[in-house]
Amino acid sequence: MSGDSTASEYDSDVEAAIRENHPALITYITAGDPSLEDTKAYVEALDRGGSDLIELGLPFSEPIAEGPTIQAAINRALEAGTTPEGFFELIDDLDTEAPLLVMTYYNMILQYGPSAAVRPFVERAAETGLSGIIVPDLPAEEADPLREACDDHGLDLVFIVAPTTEGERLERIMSQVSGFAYVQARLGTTGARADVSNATHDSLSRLDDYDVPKAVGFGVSEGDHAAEIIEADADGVIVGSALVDIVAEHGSAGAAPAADALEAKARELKRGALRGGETLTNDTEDTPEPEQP
Amino acid sequence: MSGDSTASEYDSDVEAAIRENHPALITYITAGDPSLEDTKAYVEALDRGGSDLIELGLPFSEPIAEGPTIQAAINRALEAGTTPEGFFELIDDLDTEAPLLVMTYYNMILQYGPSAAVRPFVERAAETGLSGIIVPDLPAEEADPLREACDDHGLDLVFIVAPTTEGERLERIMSQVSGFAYVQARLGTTGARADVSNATHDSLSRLDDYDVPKAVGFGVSEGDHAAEIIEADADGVIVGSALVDIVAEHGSAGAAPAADALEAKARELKRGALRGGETLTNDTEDTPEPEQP
Amino acid sequence: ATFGDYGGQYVPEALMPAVQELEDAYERYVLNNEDGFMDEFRERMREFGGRPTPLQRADRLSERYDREIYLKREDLVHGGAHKLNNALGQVLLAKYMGKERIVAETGAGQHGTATAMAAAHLEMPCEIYMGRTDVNRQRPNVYRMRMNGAEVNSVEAGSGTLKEAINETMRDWATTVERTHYVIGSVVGPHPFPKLVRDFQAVIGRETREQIREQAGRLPDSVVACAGGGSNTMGAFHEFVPDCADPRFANESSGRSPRDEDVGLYAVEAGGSSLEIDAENAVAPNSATLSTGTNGVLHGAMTKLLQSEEGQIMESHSVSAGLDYAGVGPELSHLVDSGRVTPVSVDDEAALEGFHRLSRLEGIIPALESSHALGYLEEAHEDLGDLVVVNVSGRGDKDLETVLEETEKRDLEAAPDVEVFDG
Amino acid sequence: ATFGDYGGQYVPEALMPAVQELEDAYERYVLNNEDGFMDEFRERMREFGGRPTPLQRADRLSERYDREIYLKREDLVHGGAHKLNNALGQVLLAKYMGKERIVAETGAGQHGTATAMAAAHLEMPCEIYMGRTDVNRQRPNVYRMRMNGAEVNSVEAGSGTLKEAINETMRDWATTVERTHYVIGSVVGPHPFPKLVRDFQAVIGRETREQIREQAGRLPDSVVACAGGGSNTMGAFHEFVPDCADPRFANESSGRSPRDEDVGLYAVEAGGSSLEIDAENAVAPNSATLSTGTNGVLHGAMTKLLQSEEGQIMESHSVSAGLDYAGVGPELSHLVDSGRVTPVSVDDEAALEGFHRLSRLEGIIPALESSHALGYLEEAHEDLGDLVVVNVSGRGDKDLETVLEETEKRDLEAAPDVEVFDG
Repeated sequence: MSGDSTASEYDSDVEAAIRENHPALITYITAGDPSLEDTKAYVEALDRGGSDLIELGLPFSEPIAEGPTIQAAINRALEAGTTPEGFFELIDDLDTEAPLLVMTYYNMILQYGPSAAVRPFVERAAETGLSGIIVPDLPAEEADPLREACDDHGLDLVFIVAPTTEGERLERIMSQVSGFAYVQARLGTTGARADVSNATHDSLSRLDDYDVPKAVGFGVSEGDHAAEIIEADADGVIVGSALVDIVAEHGSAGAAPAADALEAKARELKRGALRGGETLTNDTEDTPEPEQP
Repeated sequence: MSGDSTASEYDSDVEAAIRENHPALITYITAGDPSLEDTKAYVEALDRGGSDLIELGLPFSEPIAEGPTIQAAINRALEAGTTPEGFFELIDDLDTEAPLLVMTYYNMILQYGPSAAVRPFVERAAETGLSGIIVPDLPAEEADPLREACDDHGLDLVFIVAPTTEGERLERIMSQVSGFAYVQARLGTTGARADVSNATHDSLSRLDDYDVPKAVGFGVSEGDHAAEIIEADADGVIVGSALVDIVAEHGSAGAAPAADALEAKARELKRGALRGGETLTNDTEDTPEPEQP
Repeated sequence: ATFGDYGGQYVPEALMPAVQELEDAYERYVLNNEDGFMDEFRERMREFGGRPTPLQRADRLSERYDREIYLKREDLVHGGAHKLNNALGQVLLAKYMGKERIVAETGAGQHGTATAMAAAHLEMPCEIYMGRTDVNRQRPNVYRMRMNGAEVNSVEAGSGTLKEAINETMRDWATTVERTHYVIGSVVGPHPFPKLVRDFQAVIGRETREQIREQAGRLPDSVVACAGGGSNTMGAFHEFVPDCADPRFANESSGRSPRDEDVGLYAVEAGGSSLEIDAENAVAPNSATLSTGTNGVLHGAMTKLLQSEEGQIMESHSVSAGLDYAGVGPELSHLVDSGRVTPVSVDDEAALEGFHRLSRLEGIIPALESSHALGYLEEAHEDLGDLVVVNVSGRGDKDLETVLEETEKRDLEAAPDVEVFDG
Repeated sequence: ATFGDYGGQYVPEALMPAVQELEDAYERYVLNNEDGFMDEFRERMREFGGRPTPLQRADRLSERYDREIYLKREDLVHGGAHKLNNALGQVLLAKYMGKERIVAETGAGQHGTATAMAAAHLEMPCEIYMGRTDVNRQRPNVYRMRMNGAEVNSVEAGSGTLKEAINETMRDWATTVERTHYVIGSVVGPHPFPKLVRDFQAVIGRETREQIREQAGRLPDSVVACAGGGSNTMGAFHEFVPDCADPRFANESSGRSPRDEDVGLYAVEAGGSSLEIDAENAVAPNSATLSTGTNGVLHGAMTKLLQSEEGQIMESHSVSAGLDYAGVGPELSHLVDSGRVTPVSVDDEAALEGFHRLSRLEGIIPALESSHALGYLEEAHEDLGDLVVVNVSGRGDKDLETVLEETEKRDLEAAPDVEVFDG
């Protein structure tokens, strides 16, 4: 059981976590990589490091939306025998400041119950105190059953907005946003990239008209990236592959060093986000005159 | 230059050699195997050993009518650089009791002259004193040009009669026999075989009505075979592969031992033929009464 | 969902616009022949692809089974299998859609080679994803693709086979979706792929239906086709689906009504070495998805799957690489549930016997995939009626090495003595 | 002789009755369709063989050469080459003649596999002779023949290639002639083989002639085909021979008269590495018999040959095993002498470029044999008129290894980078 279930002006814990901690840091790691025990330590470290929201990946064997880094993490987690039930027990066992989300593929949700239906998973998720669900292979068009179940159990179902999401589809998705809009900064799969800025601004500017929290992911690995993203007017920054890399690097060295490194990284990213937020405030308040030629 | 060109009651040296030496021994070796010098010694040995007619193979690269033994001899002769001109020089150089025949494939005859015509070969053959030609891939139907050239130069063109030669074709071929009819005792290619008798009788009995010399080949390797063939009413027996085997066995030991072995083999074969001839005479003159049961 | 409970579009958000764009293109070009698309497709399949393929009466099989056996000769299509029907259709569609590049996955290499051929023919840049294991064991197909100018990317993840290749192709597509079309290799994936691929492959059954009427004077009692993903299966079956007394299958769009002639449809899956699941290792020693699978979502569609209780996709197994897939087309799942298609399976050994039997008796070396249909014919011919069509979906030249290896391990009735193979 | 100065029956006496029996059968069954022989042959070529094959407009070659290029797609015949046209015809004829067994020679294995397929199809025991060298380098074809139930005898003599295989098959035939038919693999051998094989292959040109009329509205300016023994060449040319102004070529038997439309016929031989003879070693580094050969007798017929001055047959050479033969069909020799057919040649390199070019531009991997015709098209298209038909006599899957090896040695313009072949 995790997250502070405070009644607030916001629709959900998730929205509150972003709005109240603006600019927010959202972190991701894969549960069970390299073991569920280690994941517990890592999540607590990310929480300590200043994560405002934590996504935990429940591993699925065919992670078609992930890049090589998270794919490898998922494989390690599966080889370690990670099961949905083990995952839920971990969540049950966690007590974090930041609300927790589960990120998994639709088949994992379907198979949790006895007959390819979504409710048993959602019920169990709600029971463990998870705040929301992100499903990379579930577009809005196929999401009704899961959304209804989530609504019934007070969970957010987070939708992804891609660079290709446009027109009516964009409107429809934005009108259904629950928790926050997961803004995919560029096409492709997850993975840390050196350069994040150009696409971010474009992605966000399309969403200017929608008054919902927007968090940007796909490619963030450093505090400076976080700053740039926030400067581009995001409400939050999502970091995954860069953290999974840390887990992988410390894989054999035991949980403690990895946890320390994760905590430090989270701190760096949160500082970057805050820096970006300040720049933005300054810029807005005090736009410098263009230099005279 | 070889053979005694005596005027006789017969149409040709070749026919005379068979009729006058009845039952006749006809021997074959491949010229140039392993060298033309050695061939000279071998031919003289075969002559001494009692050959009544000697066939010399002029090697052609695609000997489709030969079995493995003579194929291999031909390959050795070609590797030794045997040419038609070398072959003719050998013939020029030979002085044998037995008339000599050349056995070769039609393309060798065609290519001797400048423009795929048969006459230059036949002229040169006649000039060297060869008495006749045998061409395994020239059936009677295609033989007119070569036959005319042979006629013009007093050479015999020997035709083969196969087990499949029947009816009109048999009649036509038998009416054109020049020298002797080369009776192929069984289907297949040349080569020594352990058993020769059964097919021979059948092959010859079909030719009873034709008054031409008949020599039987394909498969003869021992004196006893020769005897059986003559008993079956042949006028001559043709031996090739068994002699080529002797050449091959002595290949590296030099010409003299091979020549001795060839001479001895010829003697054995001729004795066998004579024995067969006596049996036949006795049988004919003095047929034993069938035993009473 | 697209077909009863099955189908749908379970893809990352980034791909949804492309999938919807494809839906639109499917409707315009394929269903409504806009700009003469279908005319051009059919013309190119005639001239380039070698259609129609014959429906051949198999004299010796007919004698052996004491009934009329006809073979639909998809092995004669350019490239050696029915795969080109789909690959050419999709590459041409990509061209009509203004795409500048295609990607495709391939397992054994049959779909990859067909796609590379179609791409060369239509001057379309092409990249093929193929698992590392498959690259190593299907090298001639890699060469063929490269000869046709395609790039071949080997996928190092997982077991390095078809599943991983599909995952990786989806990732490429998700990155390049605006200018790229993903030529999916079977009647799987998100809507409209299962319909699109089916419609390109339906020429098999359409020709068969006409040919059998002309040659045998009536519709067959049964049509037998192997099923992996199910593209040759749906291709062979589609035109026959309404040929049954059950009014649910009357094809309204073509104005058909239930038929008097009842055509049985048999989807023959790879039984591998056993139909039992190896639960401990989460491995299925077979690819019999229709016969033993459970419902779930894989590669964009709800369908029957070989999966663990927790929802992890299992490694499937078959002597035939082209059937070795843990999913199956959603429409086949639907037709099986609704009773129109009968799912059956034969094991590796029966397929190998089928391979040798057709090679020796009819002078046709079938693909190992198709050999499953022939194995089922041997086992169940008595239940198939008097007039049977078997779809020979591809030729078996590609399978010679595998067949030799697998034959050496067994004592097969129909096989030549492979120990003394060079005379 | 059968064709001007060429042809004839230069075979051992033992074979003459069989050859004459075949003449009789040729006349009765092939020329006069006795017992419906030709009807059955054509029907089986349709159902079993996949005829007719398409005549395809090659869009990108047409663009490249700025004229209309059409490809006759014999690569789509069952087995992958035109060879089945002849093999099936002869095995069926053997059946009509009451023969109980067939033998055949094979070089690269194409004729052997076609014969084995036909024999399996028609339930005829079959033995194939193949040189030891060819057995070793064409193992997949050995497997295919064995899969079809044929025995494969490797011939150890000489260089272990086609010539030796023919010699050995003739020996088998000479031994078993009464119950055995020799399915010769090209328009070579004693009369009536060159006519018989030509007539079975003539379907290529007959279809082409109809198709080009329908698709292009007129006869082509030229027909280009590769020539080894010459069976695809004569098959492609035969129907077009009378299509010229010269009255000598009016085909009286079909009641034709000289045509207005003048169709050029180009037989493209394998130029190998050079057209010069290596006299010292009696080796021809090419197989350009029509272009450089002299008249002589080989394997039963008077024709043009690669031979030494003394009459020994030379070893020929070509990157393409199927063209690697020192003889050629006698009718082609005659048509070349009389000016109706133009003999040309391209070297190994041009053929390899042709292979890669068609693979990349058209998505068709041609046989290395056919690649010679494509190499000539590249070199001489300006002389071939506005409408050109190239016979793609077979597919190139069988040649992948050879092409890789030979491509690695060279810097070929049209080839992919074969150094990094697995992506």
